[in-house]
Amino acid sequence: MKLHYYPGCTLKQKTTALDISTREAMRRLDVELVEPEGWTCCGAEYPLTEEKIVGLAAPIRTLRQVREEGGDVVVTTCSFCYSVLKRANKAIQDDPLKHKRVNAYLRDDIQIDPLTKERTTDFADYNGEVKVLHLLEYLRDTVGYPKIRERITRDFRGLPVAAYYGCRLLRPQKEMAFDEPDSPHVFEDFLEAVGCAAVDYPFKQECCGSYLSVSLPDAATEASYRVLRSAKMNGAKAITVTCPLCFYNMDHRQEAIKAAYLDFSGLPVLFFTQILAWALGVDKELLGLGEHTVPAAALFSERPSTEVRS
Amino acid sequence: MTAPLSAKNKEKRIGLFVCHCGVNISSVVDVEKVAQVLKDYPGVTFSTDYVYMCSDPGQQMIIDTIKEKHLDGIIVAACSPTLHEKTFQEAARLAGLNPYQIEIANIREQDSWVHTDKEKATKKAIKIVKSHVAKARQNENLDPIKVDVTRRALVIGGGVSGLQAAMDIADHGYEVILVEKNPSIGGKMIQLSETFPTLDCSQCILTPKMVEVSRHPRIKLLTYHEVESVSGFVGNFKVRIRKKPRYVDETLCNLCGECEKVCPQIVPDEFNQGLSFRKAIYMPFPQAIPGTFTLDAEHCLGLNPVRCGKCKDVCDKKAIDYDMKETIVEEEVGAIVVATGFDLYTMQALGEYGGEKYLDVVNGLEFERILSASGPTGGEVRRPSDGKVPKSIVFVQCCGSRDTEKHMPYCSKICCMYTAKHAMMYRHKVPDGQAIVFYIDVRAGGKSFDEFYMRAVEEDKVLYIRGKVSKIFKEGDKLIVWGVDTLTGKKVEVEADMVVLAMAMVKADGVQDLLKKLKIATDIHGFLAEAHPKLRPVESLNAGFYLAGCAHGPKDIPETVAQASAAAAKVGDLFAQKELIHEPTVVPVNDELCSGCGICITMCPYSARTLDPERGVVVVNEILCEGCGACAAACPSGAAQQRNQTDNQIFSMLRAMLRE
Amino acid sequence: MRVKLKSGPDQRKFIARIEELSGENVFACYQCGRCSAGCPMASEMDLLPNQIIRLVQMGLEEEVLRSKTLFLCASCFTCESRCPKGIDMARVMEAVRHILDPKGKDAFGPGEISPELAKELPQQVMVSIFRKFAK
Amino acid sequence: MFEPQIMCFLCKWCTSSAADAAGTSRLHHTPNNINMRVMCSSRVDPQHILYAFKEGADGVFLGGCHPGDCHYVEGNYKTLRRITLFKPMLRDLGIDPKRLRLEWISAAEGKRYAETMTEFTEQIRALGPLHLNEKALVQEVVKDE
Repeated sequence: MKLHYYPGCTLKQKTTALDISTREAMRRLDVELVEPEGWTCCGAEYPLTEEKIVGLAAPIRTLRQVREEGGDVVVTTCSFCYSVLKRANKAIQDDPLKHKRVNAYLRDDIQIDPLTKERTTDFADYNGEVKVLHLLEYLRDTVGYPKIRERITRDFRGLPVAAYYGCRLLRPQKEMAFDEPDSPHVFEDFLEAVGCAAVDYPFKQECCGSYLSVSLPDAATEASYRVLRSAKMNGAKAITVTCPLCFYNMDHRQEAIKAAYLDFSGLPVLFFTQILAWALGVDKELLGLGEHTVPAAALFSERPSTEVRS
Repeated sequence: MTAPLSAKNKEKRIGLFVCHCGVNISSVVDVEKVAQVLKDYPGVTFSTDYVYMCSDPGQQMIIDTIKEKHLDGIIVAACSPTLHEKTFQEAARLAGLNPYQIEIANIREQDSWVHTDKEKATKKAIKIVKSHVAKARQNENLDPIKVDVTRRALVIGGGVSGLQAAMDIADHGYEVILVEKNPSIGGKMIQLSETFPTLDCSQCILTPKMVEVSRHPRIKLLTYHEVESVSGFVGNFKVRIRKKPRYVDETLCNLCGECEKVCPQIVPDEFNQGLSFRKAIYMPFPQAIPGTFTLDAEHCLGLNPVRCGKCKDVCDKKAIDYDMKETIVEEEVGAIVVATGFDLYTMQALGEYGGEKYLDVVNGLEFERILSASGPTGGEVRRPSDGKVPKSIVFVQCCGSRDTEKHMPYCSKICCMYTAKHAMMYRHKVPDGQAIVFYIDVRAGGKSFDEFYMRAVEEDKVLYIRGKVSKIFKEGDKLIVWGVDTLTGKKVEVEADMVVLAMAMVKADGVQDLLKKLKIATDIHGFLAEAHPKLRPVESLNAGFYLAGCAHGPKDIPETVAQASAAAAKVGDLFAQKELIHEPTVVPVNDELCSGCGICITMCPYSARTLDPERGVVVVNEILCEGCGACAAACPSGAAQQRNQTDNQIFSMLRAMLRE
Repeated sequence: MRVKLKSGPDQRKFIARIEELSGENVFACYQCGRCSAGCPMASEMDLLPNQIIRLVQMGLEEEVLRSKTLFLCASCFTCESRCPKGIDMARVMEAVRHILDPKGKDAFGPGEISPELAKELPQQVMVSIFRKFAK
Repeated sequence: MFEPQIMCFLCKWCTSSAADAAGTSRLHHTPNNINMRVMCSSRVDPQHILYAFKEGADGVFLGGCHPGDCHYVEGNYKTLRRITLFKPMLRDLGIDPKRLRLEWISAAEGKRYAETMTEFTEQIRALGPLHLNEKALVQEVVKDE
């Protein structure tokens, strides 16, 4: 079956590993991912003031394109994209003023016919018809973890992995939470379904430093260190993320972390889709493991170490 | 629809009195205009306005005018009828006018207080008053129906509030039936260690009361019983009470305890909040009343000698009977005191504090058990996970309270004080331990409360940090607490051995089913609603029901006891009356119009209406009729008409309100 | 230093503007401090989040606008998820930054990223920080 | 602006108490409603509602206790059944059933009462005047006035 998929800008440039592994994994689950024609960057940050309505135009334009192509669901993997798309969609549904103004901005936009590539400018108002789902949500509710368990061809043999939710996946709780907001388990359930042992640790929802990585690198280093340390202390052999920025802060920053905190000895950072893809039998070469700063390839071995599921 | 208009025969002389209520009404509603406009309205003989109608001069004016102008109906346009209807009815009675000729037009709560536009509010007031004139023109003189009172009371709940209420009512000289769902009376108070602000031992002060209640000649104690249903009305309730099988004959059990020794089933002990274990056959605590073992069928291997039967075998007294069945007890009472208590909000609701995950994060009641000499640790402060003496304890206040967003918006009132007590007790028992309290505000408004709190701070060196905790998690065998001190503006982190969460007080588990059976009103949090928040704090809106203790809202022990005594006094008031008055605004049947179709019989929830087979018409038991009017609305012929709210009166009111 | 509390139209306008932009009732805050207690960046801040909202309540515009805190907020919404009064502190922060915008230069602009670093950074981090901290 | 007339039948135990509570808390709302206190929402006969429309009401509101909370055991269920059956009849008579609204508002919900009043007024304002008193579709029911 076909499913609309919004990769977002980072996945096309710097973090292709997330994009490739997502596609490969979903193909094994009989889902063909389709990108909406002419999608653009979502803006990365949902505008938090009532007056920055123009920031909603980009995500809404993409969602409208999904609707024009007959899609009623769009999935994303990047937490930032997910947050912006879902919140913008909700704003259009709930706030008549935003609905009116964003649709007014976009009315004269250019529409591209997917078949003929013909361009038109006649648009019906977008009313929030498309449902925005995170891939984890889609795997849980639509595919179903039992089905994933059936399709698995490789066994992680209970590799202890920490699930990292970060900031945007479930917050703000009022709008975003698709799981128990203060004690979530959707990510852990996913890890268990693919044969890993989910590690419970208290920092799974703490911030990694986010965009302060650029303006205040030391603060981001410390924030990422705290998360990694907590995961490691609780026995994790790897940490999984959904977001390219979390990945950057935790993976690319590990040299800096090791330099600043001598007790820290490193922890591989994985995308959840890499784990899924490998478990479903995707070739290791297709997981984009070359993008990792902290070597992670050893975790994907046909005969994983001595870890045995208890 | 076509009921005869008895009042039509002779035009009434109606007086209108418009109240300013100081400026409460007159600042928004032009009261003079209202009185002026209504002067010429059909039926109105006299119309005036006055600054306070409810004042003595105001009432005297009404009395004098009724006499002078020979009024046979009056309208008082003032506040809600729930406040002063009785006042003005009494004034009318003094003037020789039937109290049912009084109409209250509510132009304060439902007009001047909710509107700002003077012109519109005045117009609305005029419409409201006119409708009452239209109704008053057709009001009849009515006499109250008199009913006998059953002078026995039912008290539901055997905690301190129920015990106090039962004792006081019994001491007034009336019989009391005290129903408790648990195997023993004592409630939550028996689980507490010491009580603030005096630090006297909770068990030591409660057990004498328990014994006294159990020995009182006028109190019938029904433990392990639950109220099944209540019917009837104030003064004349019929109650069905379900006796749960205890499987132990309490008159035979001599507390030898042999059964407990042989029982193979181990169950978390409710009395110790699950911090220790009991057997399936058990006595809740040593001072339990009645003093008998109880067999918990849910955890027993099967009440079957073939499967186990060990306890039965060792019982010399032959007190154990596996074939005991549920039975129903029926009682007649005149008043019901509801003292069903409270529960603590579940720690599961606050995932960020880890109460469900970490054994050493406990709630206030669990910590009471840890402090208590009769508790699982014999009164030594030891933490549940490994039995070590904690060297630092963090106390977090307002856990689930004062949170409008996800939890309870109200203040649970007692947590500030019991937290101070907890911290103080801990410092007494572990002198080298550190006690840290995170608070938002310390509310110590009771007698000697602030002194107690200051004692914790000054003498026991409890560190109070003003700020709420964001997160608690475990690292090694320490609990890391992330808080803030808003006074210095510093984010703080504490490594604690144990954390005590002052969880919000919420309605008792499962109490809503009982309250539904009683048909008594609650607030949105499930606490019992009082008849008036200031002036009738211990009565329910539903006549004959009285409230005591935390079932009504968070309270400390002295307040609970005071409220229980007040409720008992109110029951005494009721029982001191020779007879009760039943409202005469019931729905009788006009024999000439009734076809005997019986539709109204199916409508009546009180079985007040029956068909007279000989005459083929419906007859009404006016004592049973509560006057809801459902039958009147359903009657196809108009034979059922509610007294002083007939269909014609409603139509006239609608016309007066809407026509002009 | 003693702060003089004023209640003139300027103060009221500032508070009203914050409430209008953020869509939050700043007076709902009763200063429990839970936002600060959970804030991952609190240790870097000159004013804690609860102090920012307190200063807004008091109408002390200048003190709020010169705080470094505004550019330390990572919009991680931990405060939002903890606030017992349902205030989204991240929105209040953004509202203050919004007011600040026309008054000065970028708090963090594209000029501050070297070409080498730009090659390495994921796109989303640059887009998001400019959205937050640049004019 | 069109100022509709809203006729409200409020049960004494819940919604009328909520209206009093709204007053005590000074929760301002639109002044278009006029309240009649009845003992129970089940006292209201559909004929009363029709009569209200006929006499000039643009909207009719019925307020009772929440399901399970009725002071008279189950009066509100009777009301619910009646109103559900009555709405299609209203449509047949040419009255938009949206002009009749039934809500459960408990004595504790003063705020909801005030909000509901304003909301219902706006809703009726949007529907426009009914003018049934001019059209006189309903027969006179009180003959001797």
